[in-house]
Amino acid sequence: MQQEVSCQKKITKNDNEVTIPNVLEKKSSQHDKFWCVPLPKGKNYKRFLDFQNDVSVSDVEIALKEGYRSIEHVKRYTTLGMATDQGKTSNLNGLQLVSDIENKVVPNVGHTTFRPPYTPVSIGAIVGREIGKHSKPTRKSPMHAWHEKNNAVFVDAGVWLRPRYYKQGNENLFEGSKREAKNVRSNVGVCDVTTLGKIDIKGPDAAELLNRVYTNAWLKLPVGKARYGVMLREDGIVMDDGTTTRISENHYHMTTTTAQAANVLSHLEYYLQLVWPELNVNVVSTTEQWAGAAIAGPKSRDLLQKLFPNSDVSNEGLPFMGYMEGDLFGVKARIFRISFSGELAYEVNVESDNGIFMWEKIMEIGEELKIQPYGTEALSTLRIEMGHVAGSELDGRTIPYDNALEGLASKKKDFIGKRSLQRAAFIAEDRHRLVGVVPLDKKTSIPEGSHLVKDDKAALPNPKLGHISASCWSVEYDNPFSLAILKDGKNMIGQKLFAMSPLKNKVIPVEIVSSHYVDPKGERVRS
Amino acid sequence: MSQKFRIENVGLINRDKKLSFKFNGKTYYGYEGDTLASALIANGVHLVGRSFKYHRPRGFFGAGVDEPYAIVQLYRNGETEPNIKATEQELFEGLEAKSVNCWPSVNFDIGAINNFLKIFLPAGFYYKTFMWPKSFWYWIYEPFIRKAAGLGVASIKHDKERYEHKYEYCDLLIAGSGPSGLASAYAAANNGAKIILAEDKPRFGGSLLTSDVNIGNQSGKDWADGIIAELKTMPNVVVKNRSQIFGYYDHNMLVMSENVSDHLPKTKKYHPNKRLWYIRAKQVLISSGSIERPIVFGNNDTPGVMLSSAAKEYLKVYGVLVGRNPLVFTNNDSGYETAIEFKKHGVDPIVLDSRKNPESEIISEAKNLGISIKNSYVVVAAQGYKKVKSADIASISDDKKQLGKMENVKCDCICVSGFWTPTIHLASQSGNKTKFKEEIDAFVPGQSKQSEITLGAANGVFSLEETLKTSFAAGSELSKKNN
Amino acid sequence: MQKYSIFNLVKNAFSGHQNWDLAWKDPTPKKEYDVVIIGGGGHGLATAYYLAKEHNITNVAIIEKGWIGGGNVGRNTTIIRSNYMHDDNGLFSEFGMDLWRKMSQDLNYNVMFSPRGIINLAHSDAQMNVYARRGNSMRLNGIDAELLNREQVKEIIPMADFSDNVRFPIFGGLMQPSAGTARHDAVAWGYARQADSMGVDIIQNCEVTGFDINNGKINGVRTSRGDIKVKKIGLCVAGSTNILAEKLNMTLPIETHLLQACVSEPVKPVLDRVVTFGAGHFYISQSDKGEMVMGGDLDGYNSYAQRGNLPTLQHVLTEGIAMMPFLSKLKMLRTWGGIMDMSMDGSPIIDKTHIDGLYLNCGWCYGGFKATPASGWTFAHTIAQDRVHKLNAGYSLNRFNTGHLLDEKGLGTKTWIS
Amino acid sequence: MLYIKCPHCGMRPQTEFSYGGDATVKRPELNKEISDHEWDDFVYNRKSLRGKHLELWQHISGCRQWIKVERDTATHEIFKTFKADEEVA
Repeated sequence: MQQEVSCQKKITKNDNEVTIPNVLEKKSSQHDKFWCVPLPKGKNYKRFLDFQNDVSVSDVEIALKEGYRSIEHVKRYTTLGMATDQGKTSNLNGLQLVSDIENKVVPNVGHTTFRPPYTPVSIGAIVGREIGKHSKPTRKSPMHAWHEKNNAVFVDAGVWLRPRYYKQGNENLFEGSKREAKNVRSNVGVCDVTTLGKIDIKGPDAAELLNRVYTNAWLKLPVGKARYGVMLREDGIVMDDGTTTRISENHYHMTTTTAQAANVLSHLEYYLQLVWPELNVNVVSTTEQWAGAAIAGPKSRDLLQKLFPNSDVSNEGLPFMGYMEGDLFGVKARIFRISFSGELAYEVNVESDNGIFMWEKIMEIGEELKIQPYGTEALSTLRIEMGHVAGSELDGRTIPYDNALEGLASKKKDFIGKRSLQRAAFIAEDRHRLVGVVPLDKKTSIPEGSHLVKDDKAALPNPKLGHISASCWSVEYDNPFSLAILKDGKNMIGQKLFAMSPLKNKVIPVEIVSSHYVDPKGERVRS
Repeated sequence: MSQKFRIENVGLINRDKKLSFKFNGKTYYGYEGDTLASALIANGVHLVGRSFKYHRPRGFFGAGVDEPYAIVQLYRNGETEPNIKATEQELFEGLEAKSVNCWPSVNFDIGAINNFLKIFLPAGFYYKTFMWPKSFWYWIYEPFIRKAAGLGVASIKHDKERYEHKYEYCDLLIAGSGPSGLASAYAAANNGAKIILAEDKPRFGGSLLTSDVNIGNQSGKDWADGIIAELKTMPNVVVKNRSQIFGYYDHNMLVMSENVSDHLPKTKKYHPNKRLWYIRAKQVLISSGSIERPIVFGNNDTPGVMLSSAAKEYLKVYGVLVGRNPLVFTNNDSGYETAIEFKKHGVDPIVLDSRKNPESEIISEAKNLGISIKNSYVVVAAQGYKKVKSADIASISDDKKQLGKMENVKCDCICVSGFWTPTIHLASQSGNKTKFKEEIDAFVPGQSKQSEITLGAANGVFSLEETLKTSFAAGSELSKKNN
Repeated sequence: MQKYSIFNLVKNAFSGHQNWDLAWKDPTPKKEYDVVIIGGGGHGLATAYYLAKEHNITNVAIIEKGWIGGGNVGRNTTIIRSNYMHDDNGLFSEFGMDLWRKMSQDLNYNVMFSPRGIINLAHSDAQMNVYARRGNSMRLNGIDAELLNREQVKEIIPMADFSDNVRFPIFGGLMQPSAGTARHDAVAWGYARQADSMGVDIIQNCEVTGFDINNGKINGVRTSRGDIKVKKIGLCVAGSTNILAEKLNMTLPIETHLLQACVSEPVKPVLDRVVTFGAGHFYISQSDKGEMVMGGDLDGYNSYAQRGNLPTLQHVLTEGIAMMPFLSKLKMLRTWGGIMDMSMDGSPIIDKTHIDGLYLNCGWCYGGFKATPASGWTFAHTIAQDRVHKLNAGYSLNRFNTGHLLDEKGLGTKTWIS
Repeated sequence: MLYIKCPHCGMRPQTEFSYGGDATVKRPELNKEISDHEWDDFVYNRKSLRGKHLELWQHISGCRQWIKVERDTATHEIFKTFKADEEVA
């Protein structure tokens, strides 16, 4: 290759001559261009070309007679040269035979391409050390050891391990997560949210960047405030969502979902370096630098006040979507009043080294408020019954409208992917949309991945109107509740349909309701 | 059990260290430095397997990586591994191996019935039949065919061995430690170039281990040993045996598989079984040599038919006779070299040469030794089922179309040489469009696509003198300052 | 045409197999055809066959630059399935499954269709839910699917990693029992042989050099073996679509990428299903010859090289061992690379174009082999009737403009991410 | 394995980079009225030709800079690499 380094042959500074020794060898005479002994009359010996695959001269003759004339056809039809020795002793004789019969010179017959490996190579050697538990990295939060000690049952979230629930006694997942979710709704809970992607955004044009990246408006976000945003790919599909906080004049703290953290960073870098180099902004990942704890529940403010006795965390001092810095017993902390659970909630970040200190303080001080840690399963329950979208709704196929986020898509300004939202299918009136689903009997849980149909007895293919994206047991109402993405969902509220899961032999009559099942006005987060 | 085909005082094996091993349940002995193949031949075992389709008996055809036949199931340290070439597997104490693709045994294999049905099983027969009734393909025919196919048995146990990767950069990567590899490495090393020299076999030297040549008043082997010993002392040189460069990828990235442990009864503590080297080389010298070609004749798959170079290697490297009554069938001088080695060790070969009246120093030497030579003669067919017992031979017309009267001669092996095929795989993998070289009836590398040069036999040059000259020159040219 | 059967095989055996007919002829191109199919791969050959069989159009030529079956039909991992979530993909593929089931008899050529079942492994409850969504969609579309739990998976493929030393434990899987594999070369040859017997000219070593277009209408095609007059041209050149599109001044929502696959040395039967890994991208089956056939990710950058690099294979095999640790002791025997049309939503295009008489069949990504019969059938219909069939209505070229995308994986336009 | 010269860091193996597609595609300016066709050309349509191809890579496990690479898609030969803001002649 003509690449600079590889054609640079200035290998050494030396120029030593080596004396070539005398050689005594016996000279050879010219070999005979002869490679195959003819068959004597009346004899029918098998004459083999490929010894392992038993390919003989007559096999190649048959292949050619039947019109398999390209050397590749011959090889594939007869399996010549395809054994474990890859034809090291047979290829050339095979070519000679084809060239003889076809009356072509060997180079015109051509040989099949040589590809690595020259000789079979152990798959174990190719793979090396990345096996078993090490086949992919495992990422753990700074509080991991605490979770382990406290009977956390872990779940893989990408390469992260997250507590799914903290098992008490003989609890199963359903019982444990219900207990944890209930405790958030009635007291206070704490959840390790370290895995969320975090990106530090700095520079005079940071607001402008956010304004272009997110679908909603960002130019007027005051310092000390956070805002929820949705970002699209250029094809109009939702890429990610999260909150971003204005830490100071030219400094923002962006959060992404755990799964999309790396992609969002590259996405921002792409636009900053290639598309809008005129924007004076720097971005850097800070995911590993901050340990995060979400504190949620009606008693979360009481807890926060105890954690930060010197800060004013009242509803006025730290309103919904507010941000402040605090002193957690000598440790600098960032406090965000944001909520994924739909409850009054806060997120506290400290530098990773202090994560375990923060966590233990929260547990210690929260004890009198009946704090319990909660895992991803309870977190799911809380977000589902509030109608907050997550990965199972933002599945790479939906646009803001589908997820009931159209209010976030600014009509006034341009943003990444906006032009795509004009496509015919994207503005169709009966476009799929996020709705809530409740079983008519208020008892039967609807399996995730079920589909909604009008007629459960229709002939196949039975037209599907939508699918169940997420299900939970509503701790608020003590009955099953699901989210679905449903065709013409806007006009389907109140309709009765069937949720079908043929894989599980389930047909469940359901009613379509609003996706905001609990606290539809969002009063709790602002209380 | 005695190693009745082992001859005294010949070869590079360590006769002080006797090793016991088992093949198909029977215990045999060999020496340190043997391959499984050489040890079996020393014990007179030639039937090692059955072929894929017709289950015909299979013996040894080569002595190395080109081996198509001698595939065995290996048992080592409580684990088993399928599809091991007996010609590559070094012997260790307690080695166990079994024949594959035969039932109930390699001696009596039920599958061999296919050999009698072979007229019904021509190329592509399966495309033409097994279609009725419709559901029978999946339920009846295919399971039967699947069972019959495959070679060894894969254990579904988790592999306990450990494998490592290593990343290296070098000025010159040299593939093969034959004369061209050694000469170019030596010349370049003297200029201080950073060199990796890789040899897939346990011993360095390539063809010098078996050829009867003299370099700088030493035997070829002694010269090779001297060069290797000197290279090993140089800080800028890495020499690796048991290391196969198997892939030439983009931008001069080559990958080498180093066998660290397979030649030992068990992998040493903290050692890997194999080590994969990713090597980014500024320049690659391909000195991978050549592989002898067979000549095609009737029943040329019978155990006992093998490459003449393999027979020579078994004799000179392992001190093993592949037969006591050899027939050498050749179309070039290489067959004579094998015949001469036989003769020197007290065995009387017959040489059949397809050529009418070839003349050369080698042929003269053979004649002087009193070797019986038949010109314009060919082997028409091997006779014998599990081992060559005799050969049908005949004279052949000058146009190679007409055979003379058939005669039967007794022999216990047929050593074949149909000239040499350069090993051009690495060059071809690098993107090199190969060209056909009429004089040698084979493809050689053409225009280099990456920073690679092919030298010696791999480039179709079979004269040692020329090989050394160009290789020394290439080594110093590529490593000196004004390039 | 000679019928292939056991009787004929025996009969021919006694005459030393000297009397077999040519599987296909080697004609010189005529001056004019009703339809020219460009590309002698699986899809092109199947299209010609169904043009003749279903629409009685036999004045047809297949033009192939190299040798027939030399593209992706000759270099794939032979998996056949219809386990799709989107209706357009599912119904199209299931129609194809029916054609596969009767293909050997239909073509009188044993293509060794082997419905051994495919299992997609799941490694989390979330993934089980994603599979449930897909499996339920399949069932409601009349396609067989079963959701397996961990124990059921273990029963079927005990060699998968059920140990404690595993990074992503197996939670279960989605199985399509009727999915399977076939002998890829035989598919190309079987279609070629039948198409030839019905009068289609199979013209190999013939390269398209240009098109003759007049007033937005196809008039003919220029080739290295002369100009051919023709009113309808079907383009079936996966991997080279962009090269021909350039000659037509078209820019398509397709990038050309390289996918590698490899086989191990043959071993006795150990794995009788097709299995895919859920915590990455790896798939495996064991061929009738005993080789483990394995594949996974694209090399990840535009390429026409048909030669890949080792890091991708290393990555793919790493996932292989993560799924089935026993693979470690096997040896990689052969690797190869195929170039493919990666469309911008991962689904194909079978449609008319803005040029009258020019029909497009492209964008198959890694899924081309299994689609061979259905693609040929619907493309033949589209060409013959000059309108799309309802089975390929979703595979329109303008769906990228209208937003009716068919993105099974939800990955969007970054085609190199697989 | 490709060997890519990062204009900021020097020669680095391909495994340190991630691919970013055709570098000749220009994003339409914000707030500009453009036709569907122009937008489709930006989002979906690619020439993807055989031969010289100017493409984007990001040195993701290095300096994280996006760079432009001129590479042959048939041979994988790399002719030249450019910084993100460098004009390509």
